[in-house]
Amino acid sequence: MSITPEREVIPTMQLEQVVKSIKRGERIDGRGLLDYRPISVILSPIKKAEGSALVKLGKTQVIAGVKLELGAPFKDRPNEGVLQVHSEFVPLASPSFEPGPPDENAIEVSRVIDRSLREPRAIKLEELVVEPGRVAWVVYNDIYLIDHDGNITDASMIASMLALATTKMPRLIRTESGQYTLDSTTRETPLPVNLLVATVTIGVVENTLFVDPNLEEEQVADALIVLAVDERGNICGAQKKGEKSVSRKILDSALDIAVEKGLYLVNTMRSILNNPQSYIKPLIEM
Amino acid sequence: MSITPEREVIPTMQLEQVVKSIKRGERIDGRGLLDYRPISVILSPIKKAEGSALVKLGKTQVIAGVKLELGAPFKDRPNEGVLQVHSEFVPLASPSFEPGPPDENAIEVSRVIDRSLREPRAIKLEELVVEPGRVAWVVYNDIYLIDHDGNITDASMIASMLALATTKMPRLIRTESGQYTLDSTTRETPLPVNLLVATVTIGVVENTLFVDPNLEEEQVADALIVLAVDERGNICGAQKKGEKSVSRKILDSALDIAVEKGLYLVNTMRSILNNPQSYIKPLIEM
Amino acid sequence: MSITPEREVIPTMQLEQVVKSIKRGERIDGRGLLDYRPISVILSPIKKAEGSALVKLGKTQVIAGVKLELGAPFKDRPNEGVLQVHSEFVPLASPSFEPGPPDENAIEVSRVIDRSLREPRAIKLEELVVEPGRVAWVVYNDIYLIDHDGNITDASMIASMLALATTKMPRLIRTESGQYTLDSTTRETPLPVNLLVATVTIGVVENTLFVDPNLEEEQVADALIVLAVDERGNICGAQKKGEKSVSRKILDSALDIAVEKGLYLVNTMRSILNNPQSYIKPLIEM
Amino acid sequence: MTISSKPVLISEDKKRVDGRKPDEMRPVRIAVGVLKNANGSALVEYGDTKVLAAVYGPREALPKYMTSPTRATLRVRYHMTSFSTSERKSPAPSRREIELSKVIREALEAIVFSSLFPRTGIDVFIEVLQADGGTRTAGLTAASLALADAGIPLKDLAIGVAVGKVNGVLVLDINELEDEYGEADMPVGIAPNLGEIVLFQLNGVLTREEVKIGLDMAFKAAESIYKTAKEALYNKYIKLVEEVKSQ
Amino acid sequence: MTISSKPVLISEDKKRVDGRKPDEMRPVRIAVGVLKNANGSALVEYGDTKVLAAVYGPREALPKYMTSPTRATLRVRYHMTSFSTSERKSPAPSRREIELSKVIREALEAIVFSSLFPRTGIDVFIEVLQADGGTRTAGLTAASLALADAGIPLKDLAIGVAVGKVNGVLVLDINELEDEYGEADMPVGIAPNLGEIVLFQLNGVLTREEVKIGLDMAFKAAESIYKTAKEALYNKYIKLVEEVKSQ
Amino acid sequence: MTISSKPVLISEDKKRVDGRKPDEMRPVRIAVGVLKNANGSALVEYGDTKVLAAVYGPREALPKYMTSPTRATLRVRYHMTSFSTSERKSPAPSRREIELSKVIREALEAIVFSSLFPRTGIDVFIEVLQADGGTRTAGLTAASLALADAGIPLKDLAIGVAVGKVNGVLVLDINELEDEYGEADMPVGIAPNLGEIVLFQLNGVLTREEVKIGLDMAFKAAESIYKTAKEALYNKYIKLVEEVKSQ
Repeated sequence: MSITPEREVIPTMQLEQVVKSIKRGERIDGRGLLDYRPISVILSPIKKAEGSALVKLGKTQVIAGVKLELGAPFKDRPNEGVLQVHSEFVPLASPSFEPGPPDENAIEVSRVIDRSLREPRAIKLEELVVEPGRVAWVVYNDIYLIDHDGNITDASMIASMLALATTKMPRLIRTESGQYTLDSTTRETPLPVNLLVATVTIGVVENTLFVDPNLEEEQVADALIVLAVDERGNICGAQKKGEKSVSRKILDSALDIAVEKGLYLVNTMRSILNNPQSYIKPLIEM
Repeated sequence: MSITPEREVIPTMQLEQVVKSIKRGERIDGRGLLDYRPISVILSPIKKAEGSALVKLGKTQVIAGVKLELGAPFKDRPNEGVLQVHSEFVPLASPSFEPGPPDENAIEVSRVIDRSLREPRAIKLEELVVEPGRVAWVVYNDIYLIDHDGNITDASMIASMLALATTKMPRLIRTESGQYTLDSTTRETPLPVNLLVATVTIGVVENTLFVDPNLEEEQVADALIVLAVDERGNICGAQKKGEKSVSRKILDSALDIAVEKGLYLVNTMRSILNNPQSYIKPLIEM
Repeated sequence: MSITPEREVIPTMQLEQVVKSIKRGERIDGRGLLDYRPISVILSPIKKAEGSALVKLGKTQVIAGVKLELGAPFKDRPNEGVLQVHSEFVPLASPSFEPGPPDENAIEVSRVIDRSLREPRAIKLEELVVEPGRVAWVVYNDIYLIDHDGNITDASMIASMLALATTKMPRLIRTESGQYTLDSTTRETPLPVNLLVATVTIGVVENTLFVDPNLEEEQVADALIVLAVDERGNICGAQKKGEKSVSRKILDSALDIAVEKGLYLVNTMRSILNNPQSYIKPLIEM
Repeated sequence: MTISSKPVLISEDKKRVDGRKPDEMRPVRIAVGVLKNANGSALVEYGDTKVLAAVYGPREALPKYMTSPTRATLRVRYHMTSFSTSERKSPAPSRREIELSKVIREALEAIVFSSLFPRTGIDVFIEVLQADGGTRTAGLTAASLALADAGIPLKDLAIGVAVGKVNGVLVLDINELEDEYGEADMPVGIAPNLGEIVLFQLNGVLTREEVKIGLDMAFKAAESIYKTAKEALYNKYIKLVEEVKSQ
Repeated sequence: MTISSKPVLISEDKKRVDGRKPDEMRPVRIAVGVLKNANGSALVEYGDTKVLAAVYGPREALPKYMTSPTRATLRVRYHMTSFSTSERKSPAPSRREIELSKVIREALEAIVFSSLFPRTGIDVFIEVLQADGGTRTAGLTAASLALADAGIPLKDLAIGVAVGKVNGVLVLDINELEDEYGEADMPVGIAPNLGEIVLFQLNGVLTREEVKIGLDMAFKAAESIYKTAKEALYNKYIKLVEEVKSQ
Repeated sequence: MTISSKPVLISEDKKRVDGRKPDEMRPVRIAVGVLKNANGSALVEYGDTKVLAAVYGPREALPKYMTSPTRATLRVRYHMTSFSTSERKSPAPSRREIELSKVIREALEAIVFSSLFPRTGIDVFIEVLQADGGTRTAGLTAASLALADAGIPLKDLAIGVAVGKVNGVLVLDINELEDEYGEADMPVGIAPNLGEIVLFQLNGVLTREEVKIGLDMAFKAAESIYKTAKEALYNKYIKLVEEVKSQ
């Protein structure tokens, strides 16, 4: 059951300031309407995972980890590996999060990311079957939000995409009795990735559109439009969020913005992946 | 844990009226003490289910759906198919229902119906084994109450019985490797039914007995006696409900009433099943 | 999540009395600091279990039951049987217990007992594998606290140890098709036990140490130190409990006390096990 | 579990699997006041079926549930210990336990003067220590005795007893084997002084007449269990008096 | 389940698997006021997709959740009956159902004048009786009609309709087979009078232009469903008037 | 997982699997104030074990749990991320996590001046990012630093360190391999200035003397970790001062 959430109580003066800034086209943190916050990345911070990435989008921090296991393929997809996306909004990330199983917001984020990866076939799942109908690779993409300053979806998508694209698969061993196991100490071939995908979250305040809302901007937005864009510029996922409607005109503009900013994010990821060594660094700099 | 329920708050005047009516032998809706409300039926409203029935007993509405799957027989019943009865009191059926897993009332209804079907062997479970101890048909009888105006049990039992008796089994396919699957697009042989069973719910107000209580009558009843009767007139299930005791004399009378009204309900079902085409009609009449 | 528990409200006067008694070295129930309460035992009260024991430690009552099943060994222990320890604080045992799954206190007790049995290899798990990696005995040691008057851990450990040491295994049957079943009507060889283990729970009030705290003493204790001791006098488990710290000196003293009292408890158990017939008696004496 | 073929439940000389006559109870043993913490408690054995019940209250109800301004709220839990059954039972409440908790609660509602204690809660916790048929009926007996032991005013005790049908014969107080292979199990809860029925279920097929004969058997047996129950209450009372005297 | 190879979804003469043209809806049938207890209710069928919605409220909110001093709190549950799908669905809410409950709630927030009923709760319960594609869109339509039937002031109805892409062709109101084997499913919720979008999702890959064309198709279809919906409301009103007259 | 035979944990020249001497810690790295939202936070690494802790509070406690009129209520959650372990861990809390949350909470109760903040809640959330042995001890260190970072008055920091026994040798700060194949793991939580023990567990078999020697090792190591911890707190303070100056 979905219940109208209680509003965070923010002094109205401050809220008004946020709205005014957006309408003026100059946001409270100084950005233009179509500017993303700075993106900072650490690749492979979790060596126990087959792939991982820590992404800071402004002050929002997300860690994505990829674990690989062997399992059964889905019944209706006997010739494919399995992709599982989970998002956890752990209570250390925000004063408004409580311990417990994922709520509707965390489930929505993970399902939007799941679809945006699955539909454009970002991962070559067809290469991840071991024995059709019986054994396949299971790709767990687990997303932990650790600091929430708005736009969880885009940060989670970047972290997921980078973690997946840097995942190295362990060696698959076939025993004499025909069973399969993984040698989890090894990291061999890369996980087969078809293409890169980004989500672009667009806030709407009256008739003004802006990308990458921070926490305060999310709180004043009439609606958020999340659009997933693949590296070919196609729309490969969409989710309108928020309690107000949007006009047809707004949605058309959002589609145009999404393609532009989606390709910007894809390029940002591409340049990181072309030079991964620069992004492998300790979590704690002494 | 079972907790004394909070009472619905009904104006006392109205409650007294209901009690007086019963004692006078003429009920608030004009029925006699041993009259059932009108029963209206739509057979097979849910084509995706192997069997289904919508039953209106007065204003109480119940849909039962039967789904067939393959599974393992119970360990202690290696030579039988599996019958599973579930009842859901979804919140759209009553202002007093909350979303969530079935509560004690829903569980009680499904268990009473389960026993009343199982004990007289209403379904020939012994014909539903595919490979003893390994593969059997699993018969899910799922009951959704959609409008609650009293006497859920009897309405659910009629809907279940009609859904089961009109269930058509899909074709069973044995693959070369000895596995079994179902071709769910087919509907072939009828589910083997031994006999028809009805439950008769009898309300007790002081020393007056009456059948098929509506919602208000349930609220004033001292106790409810549910008796299952098979088409041979045997008692094949019983459950006393409610917070007051009943005398030996009352229970003896209830047994006599149950046999009479049980056969009435069985005959009603029989006549529907003898002429099923008249009961297959759209949910929405335009 | 662990939450600071609400304190039981006990009149302060009474609490002070308990503290004073301990400091004086003469406890409210007349015991010396290093005296256990009387231990009374009924062996095998539950014939349906392969082993069982009811233990009264003062007024604290615990029943442990041992059930044996066949199952799969743990993946990383293919050559061993499986030991499962569960502790239930059912609400009939104390006004402060609520129905529901085990809380952190019940889980802590079962995990302390589990480790204290597992680490010194009290049960010869290596003799409980049937087919390495595939089939093994599963030993369920289920502990039901039925009356709580303090020191649940030690009472539970004695009951568990006695139940395990008197467990008789049913006959294992290998069918022609290579499957295994148990003939649960039989009780044949004893469960292989290596050695006896006791836990010793030591209360700390300021600088005074005392063993076997009753309920009131637990409520005033700064900390409880639980030490498991095997029959060789080794420390095979430890758990500091409570919201205050303990000094190094206190902990050293506790270790010395634990070895002495642990061997006392082991000897008590040994003498019961040497003469089991005297402890097999009805639960209700008429 | 090995699958055995159906055993002979009634021998040629009309004896049951455990040697009893059809209308014979298993040995009934009852002890009252067996727990320190509970306000009232009872341990009831019908043969190898052993059930413990404890009562807390009337007490201030926890904020988790509502109280009524006109009566005490009963909370009843029927629960089986994991070692009570042949196959280990998961400690999580099963659908069967949820149903039986309700059925036993409603039986107890009929005997407790709950209007005497408005805004309070009375909690009844039943733990089946060993299950050999008739756990709900022994549990009901134990629960009503625990209520009596807690000093809660009752209209009557509630005595549980099951009647079964095995190999075509109506029998009293069926055990697990008779339950598993028999044709019917009819648990009845009786308030013997009031002559009223507080619990009534049927799992199986009986004719209308068999139900009535079975009820006669249950009423008769309830009288005898009631005697044992009163003795147990009396014994505890005597013990208390002696304790007071000896102080 | 037998694995079939991908079927031909668009025939050579541009017909779909069920014979429809690309921009053709399945038959839409709507009935309002079908339940006694609910304050408002509606049954909506898009072809073989059948969805029932009920509304309770504005009513005093249960203590379990917070109310707001400035508005009504909406609680929305989208739920599938266990027999609605090809493979039996577990009755426990799936992650999909949790997401769709949120998406439909947000769509309804946009049309309900919730500020008129501070401190109350408005509950919307949707049960999918049979699922053949488009359950969330039919569910949205049913929910907004149930709200209207309950007399709750609305800015507009919310009409749901899905546009899909199958064998490279954009099609209206896809059924399950088209959803399973097609390239995209784009559910849209439209407030036809306001000309606004209240629900928008995309599951699949489309070009930017295809999205825009698909939206055009959805807006056009919403107009036609809206007409059917208004007729259903009118029919119930007429019936009520007749009932009043006949009394 | 492939089953390997037990590895040699102590080489002939007394070196451990990772080259350390028996009484040598892995590299300890600590950063404080790493999160924006939390009132206090710390990231602690013992070798490849990486643990993040955040503190919220003292804050108004949620209605879900009781507060005390005399003290702050501590809520502590120790949780492992699903990718922190060799085999993926289910995100649902395990029995082990429930126990460790309690053990760490009790350790923190001993150092927090909770009576200064009656009727409030102090929440401590620990996420294990990578587990290579010693997660509860690193977690305790991180939690006490996050409390300090949140400005909550403490009697002392709580420093966690585990002593193990491998191949018969007592060793400091065991890693996962040593834990899995060693004879004992003894996690200790120490308040270095008070000289007190706030956490103490033993998983394994040791003689009474070995426990005492192990405690000596733990106390010594705690001193050294304490130094690193204080530096991390100081570094953050310096940074803050610089930030203020530069404004």
